[in-house]
Amino acid sequence: MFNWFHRLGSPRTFFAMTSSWHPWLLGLAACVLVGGSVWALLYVPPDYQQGNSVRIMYIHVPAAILAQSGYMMMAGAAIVYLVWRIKLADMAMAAVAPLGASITFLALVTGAIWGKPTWGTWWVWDARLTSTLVLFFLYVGVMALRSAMEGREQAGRACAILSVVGLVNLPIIKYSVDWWYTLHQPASFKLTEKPAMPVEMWLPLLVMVIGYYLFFFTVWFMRLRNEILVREQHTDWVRTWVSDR
Amino acid sequence: MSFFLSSVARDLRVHIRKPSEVLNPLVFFAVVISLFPLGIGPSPEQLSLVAPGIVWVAALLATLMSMDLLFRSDYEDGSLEQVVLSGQSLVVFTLAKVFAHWLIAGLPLVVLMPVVGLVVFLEVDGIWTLALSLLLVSPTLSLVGSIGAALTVGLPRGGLLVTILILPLYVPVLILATAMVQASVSGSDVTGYIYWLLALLLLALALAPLAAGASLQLSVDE
Amino acid sequence: MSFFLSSVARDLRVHIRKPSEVLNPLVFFAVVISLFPLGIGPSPEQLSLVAPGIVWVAALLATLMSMDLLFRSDYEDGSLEQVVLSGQSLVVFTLAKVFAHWLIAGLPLVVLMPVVGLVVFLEVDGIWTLALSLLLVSPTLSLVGSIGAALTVGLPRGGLLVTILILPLYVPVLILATAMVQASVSGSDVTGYIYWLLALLLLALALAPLAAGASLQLSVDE
Amino acid sequence: MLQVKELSCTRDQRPLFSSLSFAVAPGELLQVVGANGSGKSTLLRCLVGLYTGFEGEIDWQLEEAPLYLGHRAGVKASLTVRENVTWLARLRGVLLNPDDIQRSLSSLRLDGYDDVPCSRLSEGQRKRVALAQFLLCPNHCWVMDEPLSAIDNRGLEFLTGRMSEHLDNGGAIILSSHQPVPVDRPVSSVTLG
Amino acid sequence: MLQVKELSCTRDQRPLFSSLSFAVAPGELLQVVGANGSGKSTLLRCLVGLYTGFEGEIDWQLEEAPLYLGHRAGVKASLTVRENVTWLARLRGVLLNPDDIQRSLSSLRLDGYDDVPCSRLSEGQRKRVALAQFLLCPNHCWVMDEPLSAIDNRGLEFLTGRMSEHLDNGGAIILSSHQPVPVDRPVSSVTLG
Ligand code: HEM
Ligand SMILES: Nc1ncnc2c1ncn2[C@@H]1O[C@H](COP(=O)(O)OP(=O)(O)OP(=O)(O)O)[C@@H](O)[C@H]1O
Ligand SMILES: Nc1ncnc2c1ncn2[C@@H]1O[C@H](COP(=O)(O)OP(=O)(O)OP(=O)(O)O)[C@@H](O)[C@H]1O
Ligand SMILES: [Mg+2]
Ligand SMILES: [Mg+2]
Repeated sequence: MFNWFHRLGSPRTFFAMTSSWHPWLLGLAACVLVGGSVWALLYVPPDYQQGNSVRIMYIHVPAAILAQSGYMMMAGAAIVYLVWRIKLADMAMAAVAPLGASITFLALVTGAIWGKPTWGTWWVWDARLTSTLVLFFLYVGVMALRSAMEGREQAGRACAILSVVGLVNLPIIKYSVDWWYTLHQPASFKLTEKPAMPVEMWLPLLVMVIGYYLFFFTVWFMRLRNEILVREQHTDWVRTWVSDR
Repeated sequence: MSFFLSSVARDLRVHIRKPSEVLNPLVFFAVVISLFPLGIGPSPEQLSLVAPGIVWVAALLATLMSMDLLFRSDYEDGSLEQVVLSGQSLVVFTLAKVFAHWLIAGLPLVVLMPVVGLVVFLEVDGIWTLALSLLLVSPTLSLVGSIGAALTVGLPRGGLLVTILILPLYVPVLILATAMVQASVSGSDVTGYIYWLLALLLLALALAPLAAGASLQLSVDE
Repeated sequence: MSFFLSSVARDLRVHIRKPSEVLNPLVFFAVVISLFPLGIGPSPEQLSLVAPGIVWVAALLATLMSMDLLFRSDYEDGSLEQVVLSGQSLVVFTLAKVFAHWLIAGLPLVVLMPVVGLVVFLEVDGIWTLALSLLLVSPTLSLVGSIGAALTVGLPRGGLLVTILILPLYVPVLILATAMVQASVSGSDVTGYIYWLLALLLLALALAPLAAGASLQLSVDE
Repeated sequence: MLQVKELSCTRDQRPLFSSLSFAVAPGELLQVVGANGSGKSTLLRCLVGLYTGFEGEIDWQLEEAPLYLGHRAGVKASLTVRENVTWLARLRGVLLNPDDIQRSLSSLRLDGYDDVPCSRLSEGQRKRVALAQFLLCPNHCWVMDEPLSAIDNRGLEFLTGRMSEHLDNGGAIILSSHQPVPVDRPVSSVTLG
Repeated sequence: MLQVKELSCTRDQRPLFSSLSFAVAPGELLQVVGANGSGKSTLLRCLVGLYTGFEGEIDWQLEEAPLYLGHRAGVKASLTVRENVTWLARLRGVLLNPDDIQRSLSSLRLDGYDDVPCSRLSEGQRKRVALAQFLLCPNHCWVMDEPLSAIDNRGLEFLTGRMSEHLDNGGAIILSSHQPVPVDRPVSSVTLG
């Protein structure tokens, strides 16, 4: 079992084993996303309060959920890398950081766009918003560190340490921000915890969330393969792979 | 233990040789704080409303700014290599450096605090709580900051990067500490906050030197 | 002129080699600004009161932090000696370095400003004036900052010292600029302020490179 | 004392050395020679454990870590000569008494500089401060990267004298140098590049 | 080319040299010798004008400032080899064409490193980058502080060859070095300390 794990951990084996995956992944993600979007944009009835602006939810909520999952993936890869020194984990980490940051940024932007019609302002210092912003800064920190250390063999391990430290801190941040918000000011705007949505609203949302996950995974996967090629560009197997194409 | 003590002594010597080392974070703190009345307008009511926040942010920045160079000179002149080779624990080394740094840059801030508080029109209760919270928090700040300093030690321009890496991690401390001051100004009980801040301090004490030590080990590997 | 251009090109190369060089002051700016609401509290009214102050202090700090290292690496690796010996004008050299630094670290701040303004609840009028005033002021900040960077270039830990030396010099700029924003929010005419800021910029352009150049000359004499 | 087997190292896609095997016995001086950029410093750093980007096996038959002097001397500019020496010894767990320090400083011709901060020393004087640890800490193996550069002729004589003594006492020395090392002991060498 | 009269210098209450007088004529190589800390670097810095804490008279009969290489090489770590060389020449008002650069880099055995940032070079390679300016900028006088340290033997041969050429063309060289400089021209020397 461990042997198999280790073999998969070799970038070359991984690359060879997965070379036929991505058309399938891409196709599946596209189907679910397009299907979900069509459903959400055309068939879901407008909200009685918010009207059509509620449809931003189908972009915003999955993005916000993925923003956090992305960090988990990054930190997970970081732990694997720190403990077992599997190079592939470092590449996975490098591949997921910009993606996670983009998704977080998307959540921030769509949230802000949604905020304008519903709250009348682009931004409030609400607990959830703030912790998403901090999450974004954490991603940016990891990326900034990697970019600053570019070309050093230790970049990966340094980023891994930082990601893990961030992971320890993330729940504390979330908790304290929640507390901060409730301490300072009665909630004038509230992101309801679990809105009592009708089924015809949350089912397409679920589809969209699944679609986002598939999409995220697919892009991550392609970036990972790309990263493998870049890092191993001077090895023989990459040279022959390139010349075979 | 003797390695800890001799490291602390060495660092204190390095710092104290230049009195400006001790004074700079203080002056930085004071200057940043005194810029605010200029930027905001001097009305006392407004100022005292925002005072704890401003004081806190200035303290975070002062810590980080002076933190940035914690390991830098040891890296550049090769002392760090020697420590790594000597087989002494990097965790102890980090602890010693952070402790010396805190004595030099953290503690004076705590002492300066009441004065600064008066200047920005905090009420007198608030000031003592402010000093107490700073006393509890500033070691945490130094400990967490040392991770950033260790991660960026080999990079040509660490300063800004450290800030970017570490400030987001300071969020919980900032929130708890300002909440504590506000609670004390409004007359509530602050014991809960004290426990919280202590818990954070212990967490930082346990984990930060590990992370910083591992990063230092990385930095000499070239 | 060709020396000016080649110096600018060299510096841009040094900076741009790492994209993080360009982004770091921006991220620093954003991180510092978002700390304030955490410290002060989220209420839009309070925040918009202190917003110009916060934005300004963050901009000053971002400039100064990145400024500190303006001449440092040239001093440490001996490039500065070579410039002094080559007989090229140190004033031109300073101008070139400041210009490159401003392109990399100052200009992006001006561009980021409107977004940041929204986040801390400045009114829309205020935001444009803020961006305009920052556009006028940021070269002045860089020029004046270069004096501090040049004075401290030979010292082991310049960072904080630069801040302390230079922040007081920034006071007039800060006062004028916030007054300008306040005036525009309250609907008054801001032309007068614009002239004033331009005058300060010209003054800095004329004097700062002279002072910085002279300090650089001193720093290699050892 | 040291067994190296099949050591290979590649930096930036440039192979530096490959399948390098050698051994160092007590009383032996091994000189690493090679052109600039051939990987001498890298090899020494691999040996002491400061660079881990290699393949192969390095086997020290020693309890303590060897003493190492690299291109960066490990001398802190803002501390005085005496403070630097004391600290370097302290790191190795050696507590010096003032007389020892005095003696070794004067044999390195640094007497009178005890309380001068190292930032005010000349290039060669700073190197001498770094070399003091070899005189002061008992250790079986010395790993030295160009120990003789920046040192004047009398200093060189003194140093090689101490090296011979160290070898006689059963110690080993691994060093890199562009010039021949004038010790009156047999010198084995590894050539890179 | 250079006339020095009654030069004296004291640092930290330590007299380094006093009433030093010498002259350097075209085609002459002057070697400054002395123990570590005797003031060689200080003297060279006085000569080129980088240190002004001296008394006496230094009279250059030249229009241009001499080329100088000190203990700090003036090589920027984050720029590539080619960028560094181009900039160093640019400073002297020399615009290089790529072929010249290529040629001098390969004679310094740095070919293949043109686009490598200098932070990834070895000690000796970095020194070679700093030495490139002497090959590329026409100048009557070279002032070099230990130009031969960290350079390997082939590099040393090459350098001394170029020095001889420079002297033949009527240039002058003032350098400090602990080892003898193997040029086949008469070498005059100033001894300090
Ligand atoms: C920049 C602004 C915003 C940010 C950063 C943000 C962030 C988030 C985050 C982090 C979540 C949690 C996702 C999860 O369950 O893990 C979320 C969920 C949600 N947000 Fe936003 N949000 C923003 C603006 C808005 C606005 C303006 C609205 C609508 C009025 C909104 C409505 C929702 C809803 C309905 C959910 C799903 C709640 C749930 O199922 O738990 N958000 N958002
Ligand atoms: N920055 C400085 N400040 C004060 N004194 C200095 C400084 N640099 C050197 N000195 C002192 O001046 C003297 C001469 O130093 P210098 O660097 O000129 O010696 P050197 O002959 O070049 O020696 P080396 O062979 O070691 O390079 C030394 O005694 C040193 O202590
Ligand atoms: N930090 C680094 N990152 C990447 N490559 C490096 C680094 N340091 C050195 N190298 C490369 O490794 C090779 C060997 O360098 P090393 O310093 O070991 O050479 P050396 O034999 O000690 O040379 P010298 O005689 O000049 O000191 C060089 O080609 C250099 O370009
Ligand atoms: Mg070397
Ligand atoms: Mg010298």
